[in-house]
Amino acid sequence: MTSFEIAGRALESRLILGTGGFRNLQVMAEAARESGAELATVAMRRVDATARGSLVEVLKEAGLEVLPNTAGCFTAREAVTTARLAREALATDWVKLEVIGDDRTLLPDPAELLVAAEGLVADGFTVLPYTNDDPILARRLEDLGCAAVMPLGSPIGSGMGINNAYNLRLIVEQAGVPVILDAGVGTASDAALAMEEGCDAVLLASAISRAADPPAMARAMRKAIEAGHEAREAGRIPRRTYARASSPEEGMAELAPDAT
Amino acid sequence: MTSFEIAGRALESRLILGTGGFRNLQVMAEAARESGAELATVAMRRVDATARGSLVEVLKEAGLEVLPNTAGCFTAREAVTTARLAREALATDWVKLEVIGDDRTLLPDPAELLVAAEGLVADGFTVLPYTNDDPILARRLEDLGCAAVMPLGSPIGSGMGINNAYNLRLIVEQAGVPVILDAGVGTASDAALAMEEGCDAVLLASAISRAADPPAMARAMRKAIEAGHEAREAGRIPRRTYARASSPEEGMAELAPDAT
Amino acid sequence: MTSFEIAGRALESRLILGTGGFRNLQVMAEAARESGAELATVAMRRVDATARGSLVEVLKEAGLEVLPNTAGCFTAREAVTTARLAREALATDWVKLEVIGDDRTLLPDPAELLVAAEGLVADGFTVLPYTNDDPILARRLEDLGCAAVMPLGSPIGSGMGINNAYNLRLIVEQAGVPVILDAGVGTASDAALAMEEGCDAVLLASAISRAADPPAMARAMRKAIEAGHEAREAGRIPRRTYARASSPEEGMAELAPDAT
Amino acid sequence: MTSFEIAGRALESRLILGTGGFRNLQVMAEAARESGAELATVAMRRVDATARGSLVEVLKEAGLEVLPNTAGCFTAREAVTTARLAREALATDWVKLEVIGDDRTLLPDPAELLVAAEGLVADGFTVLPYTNDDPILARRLEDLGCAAVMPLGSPIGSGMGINNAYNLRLIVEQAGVPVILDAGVGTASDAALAMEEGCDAVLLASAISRAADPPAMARAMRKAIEAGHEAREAGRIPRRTYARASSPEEGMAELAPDAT
Amino acid sequence: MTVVTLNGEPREVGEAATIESAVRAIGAPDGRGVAVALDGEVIPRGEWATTALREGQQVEVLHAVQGGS
Amino acid sequence: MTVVTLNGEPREVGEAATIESAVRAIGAPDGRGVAVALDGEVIPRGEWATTALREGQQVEVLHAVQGGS
Amino acid sequence: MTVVTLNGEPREVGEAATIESAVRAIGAPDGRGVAVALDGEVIPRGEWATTALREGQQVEVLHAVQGGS
Amino acid sequence: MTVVTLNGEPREVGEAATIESAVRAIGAPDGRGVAVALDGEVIPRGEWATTALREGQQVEVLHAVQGGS
Repeated sequence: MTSFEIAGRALESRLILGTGGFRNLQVMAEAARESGAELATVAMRRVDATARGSLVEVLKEAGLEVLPNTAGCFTAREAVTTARLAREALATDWVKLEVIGDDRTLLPDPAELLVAAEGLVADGFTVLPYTNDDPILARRLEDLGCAAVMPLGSPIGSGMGINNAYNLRLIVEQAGVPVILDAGVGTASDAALAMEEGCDAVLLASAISRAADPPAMARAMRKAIEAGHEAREAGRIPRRTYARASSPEEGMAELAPDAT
Repeated sequence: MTSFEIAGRALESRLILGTGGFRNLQVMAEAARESGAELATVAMRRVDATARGSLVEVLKEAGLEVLPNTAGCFTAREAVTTARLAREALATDWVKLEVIGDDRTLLPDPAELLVAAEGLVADGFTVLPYTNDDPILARRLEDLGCAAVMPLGSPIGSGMGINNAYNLRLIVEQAGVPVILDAGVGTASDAALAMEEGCDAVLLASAISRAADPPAMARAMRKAIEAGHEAREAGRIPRRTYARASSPEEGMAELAPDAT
Repeated sequence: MTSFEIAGRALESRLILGTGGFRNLQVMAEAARESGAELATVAMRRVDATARGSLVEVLKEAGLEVLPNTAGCFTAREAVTTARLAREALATDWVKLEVIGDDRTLLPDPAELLVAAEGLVADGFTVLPYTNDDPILARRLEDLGCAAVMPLGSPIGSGMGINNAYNLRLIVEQAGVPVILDAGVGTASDAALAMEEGCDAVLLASAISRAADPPAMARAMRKAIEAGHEAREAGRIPRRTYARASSPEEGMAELAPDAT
Repeated sequence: MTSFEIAGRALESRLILGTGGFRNLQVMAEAARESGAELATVAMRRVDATARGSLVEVLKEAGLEVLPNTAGCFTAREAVTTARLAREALATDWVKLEVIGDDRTLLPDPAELLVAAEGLVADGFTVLPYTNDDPILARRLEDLGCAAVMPLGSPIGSGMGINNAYNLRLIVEQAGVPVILDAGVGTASDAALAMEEGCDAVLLASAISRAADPPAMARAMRKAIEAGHEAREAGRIPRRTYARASSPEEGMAELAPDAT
Repeated sequence: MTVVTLNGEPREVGEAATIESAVRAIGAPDGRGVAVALDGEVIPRGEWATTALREGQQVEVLHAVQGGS
Repeated sequence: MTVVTLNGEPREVGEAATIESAVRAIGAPDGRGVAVALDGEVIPRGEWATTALREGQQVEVLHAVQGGS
Repeated sequence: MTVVTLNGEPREVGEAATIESAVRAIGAPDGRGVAVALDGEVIPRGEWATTALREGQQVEVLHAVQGGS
Repeated sequence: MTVVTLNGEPREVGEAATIESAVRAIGAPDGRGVAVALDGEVIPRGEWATTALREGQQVEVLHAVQGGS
């Protein structure tokens, strides 16, 4: 599958893996391998003496680089500080920016998101913002210098799929940076649809990590994303109101003579 | 991908190829190879001295067996005779049964379909009927001894996808024979969805043959069908009304001291 | 609202009431009045010495005529006999024909339905068949001489609304007799949509009788059916992919001079 | 129909009329009467010596009060100044706030909208903001002191209806002020659905003004809005996966003795 | 004595029993709004009085009830 | 001379014409992958040589083509 | 002479021109239902008569029209 | 003794305590993959050893964990 670029960096895989929700690191590693992902998002939390997590190493062994996120932040200030801490801890200036506005829906806060994005871009970060499906907000984020836009299909972990394909189409139409569907995917056809609508990639966390069999779902998602992308490239047939015969009308035999 | 059986015959590929609509035999052969299909449907028409078609040979070289259909038949009698001619000409007692009720929608005629199915089963055929998405009709066809049921997603060549996923689910729930989605698929996510809903296979003609790049679409469809089937096996996450955080709430840092 | 005709009989109300599911006859009568319906379907059951039902009288007082149905019949023979018994008992040769194929979905059995319709038409009945949403079956029923066709939106009592608006449109397009949506309506917008799609009337039972407040729901449904019908007559605006300003672009003031 | 309140003012009609798009003032007046609306939005534009518009008078005669909007404004500053001019010209401190972010979709600009809303509330206006369907933005607007929130169903004049009913439900669930669906309605069932989802009112411009017969569509919309509201109050039946018989199973006759 | 199945229940009726008497017996004296099937065949009201019941016959006496969509 | 309808076209065939000769005439010499219906009835290949054509009969000679879903 | 921009058009007005005269000039004699912005700032009606126009100023005279959703 | 808030818990540290000692104390000896915020400001690793902790300061020591979409 043809690669795409974020901030000048080529990526072969159009599946970005979220690490939340996996039973354990081993299942995560197995799913990561099956997914073919090159990037995996991680959250920043307090060091806990008891639990020594070798998360980053495990991902590295599986061939994935970490993409720190600001999950759990409700203000621009928290998000900016979290991004800076991640840069210190993980030696990367890429950040998946999340600024949440609501505990129950985990939907992004548009105003705080814009403030955080502006601050982080000014501070030299490569910013990938998690946004709602508002085409205007997506353009503002791009105008501020974000390296990609990551609209949701539906709330994080809801598995509802893409609630508003129309808005997603508008975002894709106008975007000058990669569009990565983030959040809401429940199953393979959701991911394929996102790619058919023109997304450059899909970020998947719960859909894989909380599936009954995460590695198997990772494999399915990888194929679905490739299928959706290749189907878009292959040029689908148009939707038609009526049928179109795929069998020749000429050469039809007359098999009921007396019936005529 | 695990195989499935029709009338005791194991099939590795869950994609069945329709041969209608391809520009030429070479493009068809290339798409057939990319699709991984083992079966390809063919229609029966008058021998035309001018055009010597090596269709069957081309399919054989590509590793596909022919599955004759009764495309173009509007009565049970025409369909039964066409099936018998196909048996003579192609030395197979398998038939994809089509009895059309309407020129514009090419929707099946339920009454004629039942008569034809009964007659062909009695005559020793392995009958795969193209049916609408009526769960009752599907069960009647199974009760008559059909080897599979092939409900439509939407009219042939319309590319509308699956218009009534609810009926498709009912058909799958109750079926004791394989369910093969037939007609209506427009793009990869449609095929993936059919498999996620529990279909055993998908038959694709126009969606591949009339795509801008048929071999590329065949590849995409193959992946989509595998993805949908594997996603069903992997156990998707449930749909939820609200969000479910995929990041730990404990261990969140306090990064705005003065703000507290 | 303009009236419509079934078998030469003019009806002012486009709402037909099903009597099943009401708590008691008084609530039914109140809902019947609010609905404005002129026809109410009734089922035929064994006389029960204990319960003397004045159902027909109650409906008469509320100004409704009875339309007997064949609810509960699974074969053409049962349905035909039930219709004849209803003709004897209620002195009407109109019948709402139901032949069910499945206990769980209560979906119609297409083959038995055709046999019963043919028999009843031959016997001089005015036949209104409850059918699935298959356009071919609907045409066959019309061809047999049925006075209307009554496609479902979704299974009886399911409240899912119209699962396949495309099929409903096809039925309306081709029909030479009134199309009455039967079964599946859950709320007012479902009924309005049915009329917008071109149905001549809607039959409502559970949606009203099992609502928390049946008379209030009857009033809502009456308005919804009128609204949908009138909206179709009034000529809706087309769907557009982009916005269309409803404010004049000329005459816009320049209110940020320095900003220019 | 029970009334509702905006900023302490009771309104009997749940239909608010937009005045854009009418062929002429007479058609507008007729539609206004049929709609039963009490409020009509108007735009502020340059006085044009040639065309002396008696718009306000015509609306007054039809019994409607004007609700000035800020249609056409792309910045908070333009919108605030326009609102102040409207207050001067029309002696009302109510304003329907629109700050557009895009010419093609006319979608609102969330950041400018928040700035404008804050300024106008501080300046003593009763602010009714046109917003996208983002629940977070809707809450922010309410937190700033807006008297209602007016989420879109789909872009202005597109007639696509409600693209994301899920978001609309979230907005209704959380709102402490009236929710008025604004923009996107194409036909009666769209308006009924908005009310069923819990909106307090619907604003309609193009759907009425650009219909083939605006007064007839106004009547239909009035009924649809009442129907949707009353249906919500009446308590609809739940959606069920399978059918629920509305006819008694006991008392069924045995009409095919020999068949047993 | 003659035993018939009346609305699904075995019932003893007199030697001279007719459909009319059966209908009376089931509690629909006037028979208004009622119809009868004898062994699956509809018997017009006009023939109730003259249609005798024979051993083992199935009599169904029906009327309209709330039900059906 | 005998005139039959061969794949929809009137065609003169010799007195001794059989299905086999008709199939040859239509351009399917070996007849591989071909089937024949005579007046709507399928004629097994084994009977082609011995099945004579009579005036006015309808002969359909079919084979597989691209088509159908 | 003073030149101002009146509703987007350059317009010569007298030395003593005020907003009031400008509003009159534009054809809204009584000024009912009209509002005025001078260089982007709203001028209350009470100040129209006493607000002189200076060279190059932008005067916007608005009223309500059909429009907007 | 000095009391600071270390990852949300009050903690007594020595007079000469620095961020480096705090990080050690929390169980991240080498400090690889770890970052520190002091009263909400990020402290680069290079300054850990030289940044003393004062009474009542808030020290947050973070690292990457599974989480987030």
